[in-house]
Amino acid sequence: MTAVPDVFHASQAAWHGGGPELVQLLTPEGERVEHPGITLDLGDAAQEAEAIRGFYRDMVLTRRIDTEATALQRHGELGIWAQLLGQEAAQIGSGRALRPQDFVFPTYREHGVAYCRGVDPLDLLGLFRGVDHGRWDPADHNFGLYTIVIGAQTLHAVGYAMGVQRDGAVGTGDEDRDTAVLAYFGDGASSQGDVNESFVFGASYHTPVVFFCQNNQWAISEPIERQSRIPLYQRALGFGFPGVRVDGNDVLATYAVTQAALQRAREGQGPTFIEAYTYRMGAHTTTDDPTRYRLNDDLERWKLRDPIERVRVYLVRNGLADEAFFAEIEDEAARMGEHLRAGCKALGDPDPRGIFDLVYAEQTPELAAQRDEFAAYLASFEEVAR
Amino acid sequence: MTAVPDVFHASQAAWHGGGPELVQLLTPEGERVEHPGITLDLGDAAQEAEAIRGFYRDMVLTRRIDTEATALQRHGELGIWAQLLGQEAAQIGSGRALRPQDFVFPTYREHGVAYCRGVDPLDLLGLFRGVDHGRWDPADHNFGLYTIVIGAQTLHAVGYAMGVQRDGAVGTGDEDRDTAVLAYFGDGASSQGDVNESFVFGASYHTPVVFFCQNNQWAISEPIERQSRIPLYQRALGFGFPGVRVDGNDVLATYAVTQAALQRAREGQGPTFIEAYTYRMGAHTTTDDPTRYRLNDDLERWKLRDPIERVRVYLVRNGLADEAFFAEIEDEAARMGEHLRAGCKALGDPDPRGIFDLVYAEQTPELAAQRDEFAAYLASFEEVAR
Amino acid sequence: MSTMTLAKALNAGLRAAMENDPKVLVMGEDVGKLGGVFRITDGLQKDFGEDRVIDSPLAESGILGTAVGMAMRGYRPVCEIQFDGFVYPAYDQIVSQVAKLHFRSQGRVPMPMVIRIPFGGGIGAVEHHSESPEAQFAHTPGLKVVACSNPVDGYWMIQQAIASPDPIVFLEPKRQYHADKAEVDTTAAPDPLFASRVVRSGDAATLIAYGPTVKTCLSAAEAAAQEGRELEVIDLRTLSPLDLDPVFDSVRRTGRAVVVHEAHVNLGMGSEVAARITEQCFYSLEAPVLRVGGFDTPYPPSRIEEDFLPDLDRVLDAVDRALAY
Amino acid sequence: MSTMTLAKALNAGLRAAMENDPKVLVMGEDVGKLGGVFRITDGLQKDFGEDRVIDSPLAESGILGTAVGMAMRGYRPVCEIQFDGFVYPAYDQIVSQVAKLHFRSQGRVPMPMVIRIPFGGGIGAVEHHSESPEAQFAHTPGLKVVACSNPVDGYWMIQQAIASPDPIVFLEPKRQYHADKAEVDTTAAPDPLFASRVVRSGDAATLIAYGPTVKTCLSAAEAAAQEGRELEVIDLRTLSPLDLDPVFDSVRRTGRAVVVHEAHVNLGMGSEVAARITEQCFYSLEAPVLRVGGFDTPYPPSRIEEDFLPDLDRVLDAVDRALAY
Ligand SMILES: Cc1ncc(C[n+]2csc(CCOP(=O)(O)OP(=O)(O)O)c2C)c(N)n1
Ligand SMILES: Cc1ncc(C[n+]2csc(CCOP(=O)(O)OP(=O)(O)O)c2C)c(N)n1
Ligand SMILES: [Mg+2]
Ligand SMILES: [Mg+2]
Repeated sequence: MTAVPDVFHASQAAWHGGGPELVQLLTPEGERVEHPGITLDLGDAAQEAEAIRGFYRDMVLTRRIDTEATALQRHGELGIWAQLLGQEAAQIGSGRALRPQDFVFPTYREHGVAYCRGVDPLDLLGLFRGVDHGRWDPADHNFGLYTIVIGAQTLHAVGYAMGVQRDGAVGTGDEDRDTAVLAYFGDGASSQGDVNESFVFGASYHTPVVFFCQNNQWAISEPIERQSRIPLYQRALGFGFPGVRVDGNDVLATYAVTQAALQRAREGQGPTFIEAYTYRMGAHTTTDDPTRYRLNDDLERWKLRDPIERVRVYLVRNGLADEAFFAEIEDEAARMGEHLRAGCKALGDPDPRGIFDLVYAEQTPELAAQRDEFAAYLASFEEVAR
Repeated sequence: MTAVPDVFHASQAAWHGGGPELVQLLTPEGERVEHPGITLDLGDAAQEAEAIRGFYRDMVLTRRIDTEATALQRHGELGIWAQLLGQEAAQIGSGRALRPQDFVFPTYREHGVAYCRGVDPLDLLGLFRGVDHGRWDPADHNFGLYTIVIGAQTLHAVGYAMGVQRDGAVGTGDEDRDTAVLAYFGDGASSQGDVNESFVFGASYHTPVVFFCQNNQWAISEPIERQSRIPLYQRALGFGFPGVRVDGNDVLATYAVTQAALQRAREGQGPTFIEAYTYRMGAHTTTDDPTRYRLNDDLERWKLRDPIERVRVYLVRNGLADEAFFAEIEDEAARMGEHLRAGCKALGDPDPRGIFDLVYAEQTPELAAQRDEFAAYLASFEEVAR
Repeated sequence: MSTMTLAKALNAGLRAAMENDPKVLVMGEDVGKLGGVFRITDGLQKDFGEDRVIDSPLAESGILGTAVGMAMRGYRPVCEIQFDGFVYPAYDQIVSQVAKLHFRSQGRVPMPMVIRIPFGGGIGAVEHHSESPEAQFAHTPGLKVVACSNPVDGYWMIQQAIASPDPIVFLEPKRQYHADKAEVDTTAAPDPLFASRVVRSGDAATLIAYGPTVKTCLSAAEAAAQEGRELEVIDLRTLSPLDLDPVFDSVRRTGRAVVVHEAHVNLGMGSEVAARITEQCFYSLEAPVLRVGGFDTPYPPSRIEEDFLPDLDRVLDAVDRALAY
Repeated sequence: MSTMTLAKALNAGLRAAMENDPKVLVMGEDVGKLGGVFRITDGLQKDFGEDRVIDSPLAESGILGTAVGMAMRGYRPVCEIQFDGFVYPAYDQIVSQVAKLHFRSQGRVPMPMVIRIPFGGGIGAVEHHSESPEAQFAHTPGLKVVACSNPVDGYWMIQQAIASPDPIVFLEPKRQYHADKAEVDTTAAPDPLFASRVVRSGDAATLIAYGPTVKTCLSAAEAAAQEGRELEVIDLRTLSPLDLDPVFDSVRRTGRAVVVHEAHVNLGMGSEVAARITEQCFYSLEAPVLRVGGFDTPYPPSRIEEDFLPDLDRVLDAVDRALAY
């Protein structure tokens, strides 16, 4: 066999093991550590403690939303639910780094981010219950509707960011004006043409967008290795913008990295790719059966890296939270559960006659006629019933 | 403004200016130079001289095919022609690195590669004349039909390479069996979802494929900067396989790099991305008017890097070719011209009745009926005419 | 002889095809260990290995595009699209490459390939999981399109489709996967693939259906029979090419026809079937061919999908309207 | 008042729309300095700048996907697809996102967007440059689809489409771009966008066309007139929604109709138009609605495209057949 010329190995060497290490600021054991080049900026010590307690609270509530919705699905109140168990830190850390004017493009699993954006978690249930395709107003929360077609939303994010540029809302130095766009997607999505095109467009126009990939190691039954043989964050380098791998189970690191990336975007420094290294502790959705394709070992290992537990340990060990604090959050979570249980059952079916009016902004005579025919058809049954 | 944490700069540094330099073995002035890690393996000195004379001849003939076809278009014999002027070295260097069993997936501009694969250049004209969509048998030449939809063929190449793997024709060490697949595409194509998906699949399955990108600096009127802000070969690094930038106007370097990449593929070492850095000296096609979007300066600069001239200078300066050699090639080129001119005019229109039989391998009753109706319809005119 | 659901029948058919021809490959998202989200490829990877049952990266264009290359290398790929609504990222490869390569190459590059798509609604799913994209493929020359409606056809048609030298979009009514069981005689000679079939005889009107609506129409015919009205029901089975001779025969006897599908009525298969019936049976028609289908709105939230989908009542309503002419 | 080709009229219409509304953006491959391969956007980048006339990377899904985001940010993107055959890589974004966002969001996310597609054949081009993809878009709820056929409509319809709050697939008959000139009165009030139009009156039969075949049908009517037969010609202009009242009126008078388009006949617009005419004018029809269109083969090599495309003779042949009933 011909010897392989070195030039290939040289370029391979550039990525093998290259690039920055996993960014971590809080270990699974709850110890604060530092990472070169990354600062956690949460104000003075008191403010920082307050913020971390806030993250803790957010994560606990997010987990409750998730377990409650899972239970509602088991009870037949939802058709399906996409669980986020294990991804609370990735979502809260990134979601809390946003400013109000920033805009978010989620997948179907960003319940924690939705919560950060002020979307009533109850409103998330409509889609999974089958009473709507998304019931919150994106403009009210700067939080787009859930996108089910894998990866499609990443292009929307870049386009939105192009609009932001045209509005002159980048790099002005005005904190309340400069706007970043945050696009969520999964490790599986990284294989889609659309996602890679979003990198091309994002880089080409130097848009204020942050690509936030929750690498939860699985795309339904397929492990990350099927999508990429190298760490995903390195994908960005080939498109000409930075990629960072952060411990997605570390809410502090995720917050710090996302905050910095969003700030780069707002300042006009272009896109950043963040790979939040995490794990999908639950099934893909409530209809999935992960025992068919993965071993329990992995799950057990990842349990030790629980995103919530490490913050609790940190707070307790450093005397930053007392029993009352935790009890209060438990109460709050219980109220959230109650809110969801009661609210979900009250989410009524839409009037089927209504669908005809939602297709276009300007109704067509054809659809209006179809609506009338259908209404008459329904009425004929009602007459019979009477 | 917040200071940008170093972690981003660190990862940016990994690609800015990084990676191997442009691989060149023959300068525009015709001087042989070396590049670390790359060996030109063309046998002993006499064999090497013979091979380089062969490359010269191939390039001259390829250019003649191109100018002749351009002229035929001007004379109305072709509807359109996609010129390769300036890209002769990229195509001959890579095309000559192939073994018979290797398979090639071209775009619409690989006339030089087609010639290397033994496709009669006349057969290339049918598509541009409008008498067929491609008239050579891919299986006869291991050279696929031209693909017009930008990027689509790169996925075909990866799939074909997956077939090669399943046939056990990779990494056996048998020279005549181990098979590589060569996928051509342009700089513009690098933005297409399909091309990036082909990188994902190619890397995921570790397929014996070489991605050969002719970066001719333009995608119709759009300069390379619109597609990528960093050198294109670096795209590969983000997908986990090596990328190399070679002087695409240097037939020796292109040959050496492609040969090595194909060998890696055959040995089972997976994909390689080659960026052949070259320039489209002509218009995009004969219907294009490049004066609308680019300056003459560039063209002038690139003229100095002509792929053919540098080989002529090298041969002459080193006494490897005499006047008779050049004269003979001129003759051969003239015969090629004659072949194309005479042959093109003889390429007759297909029988329109025939199209119905080409749609499926197994004809459908519907189409057979449509064919009969159409034939009867045509016959009715003939009757009238009689 | 064994009793199977449609899902099991398809699984058995795939298995038989893979046993008969080592060139048959199965590819798609989650088709390996998981056996597909509907378990249609259950156990195949275990028995035929990862080289023949290939979990793909998450990219539909990639699945179809690489399948083209495999077919060019002599393989017979069977691609699974996870849900109907996710076939669109692969649309370009399907309509511009898969459909055109035989024609482009003047028959030199055959494209034996099956694109399996679980289609239709009624399973309470979220958006994009209940689409009926068949008309778009049937409109594309170079593709053939078939739809199975029951376990026996599932078992045979998938094998026939795989054996076919042409690319076939193979539609599976996902709502039926685990519904009714049927006796599948795996030795009996099957009906031809590209043939429609009269599944119930009648004289009052002709119901034309395929995939999931065959069952709907059979129930409608059942109900009508109780009121003394015999409806003929035809399962089209093949959507491209269409095999309408049995339909024309029927309509010439009944004088009335109703086409029923889940796809949007506007430019759905029903429009073509109606146009052809009218061309061929003009003087036999007592009423225009009526069409019952999904409304011309996007697929609605699942809680009201049964209002959107044609059901027994809407079919009978159309029959009444046809008879009123 | 000035005399313009269709290409110039579209250019002028785009310019007017951009002048009237600063939110209007033009995006596509080569739309900037080059002015598009057909020069429809000629000079726009020079006058409106690179921020409003945007050369995109070579990726159609990227163009449409980013346009969705721009629309969400309050812009009105006008996307150019370079040739009909290259719209398919963007198909998923168009049918699953552009078409569905208004519905998905219960009207909260409007999607004002125009997707300009030069369509149809007859220009001697290579494969993929002569397609007629309209039926696929018309089958998709949430999209509106219009086709212009002459300079006056080109000038006005593009502006009306841009002003519309809904996503519109805007089809331009590329063969006509530089063909006939017409007087365009840029001050006169235009016809509504979603209205079909009788372009020639007659009583013997009704010809129904849009885009490139309007001219074909007018020539056919001209020829028929010379033989003493007056054909009514209707330019549909809007394909979704269809505006068929003028067609029904006409067919009720003529009793015969022929639909003519370049798209494949099978499941082309003609099938829907035929089905609806039959439903609405059943007792007036003296013959089935006949359809003339591209054959059900892929688009052939250009040297024989005129055999594939409907021409005057094939239209008149169909009229003869309709009259023979
Ligand atoms: C285009 C498309 N193809 C297939 C699917 C079906 N599907 C839904 S989720 C999923 C896996 C996604 O994996 P990943 O991107 O890692 O996100 P995760 O679910 O892990 O959050 C698949 C294949 C889809 N929704 N869209
Ligand atoms: C999907 C698709 N979109 C658009 C086109 C029209 N088109 C033909 S060639 C071309 C530019 C291609 O540029 P590049 O990839 O750099 O190849 P080059 O022509 O320079 O060899 C474009 C946009 C096409 N053929 N296919
Ligand atoms: Mg995942
Ligand atoms: Mg180029």
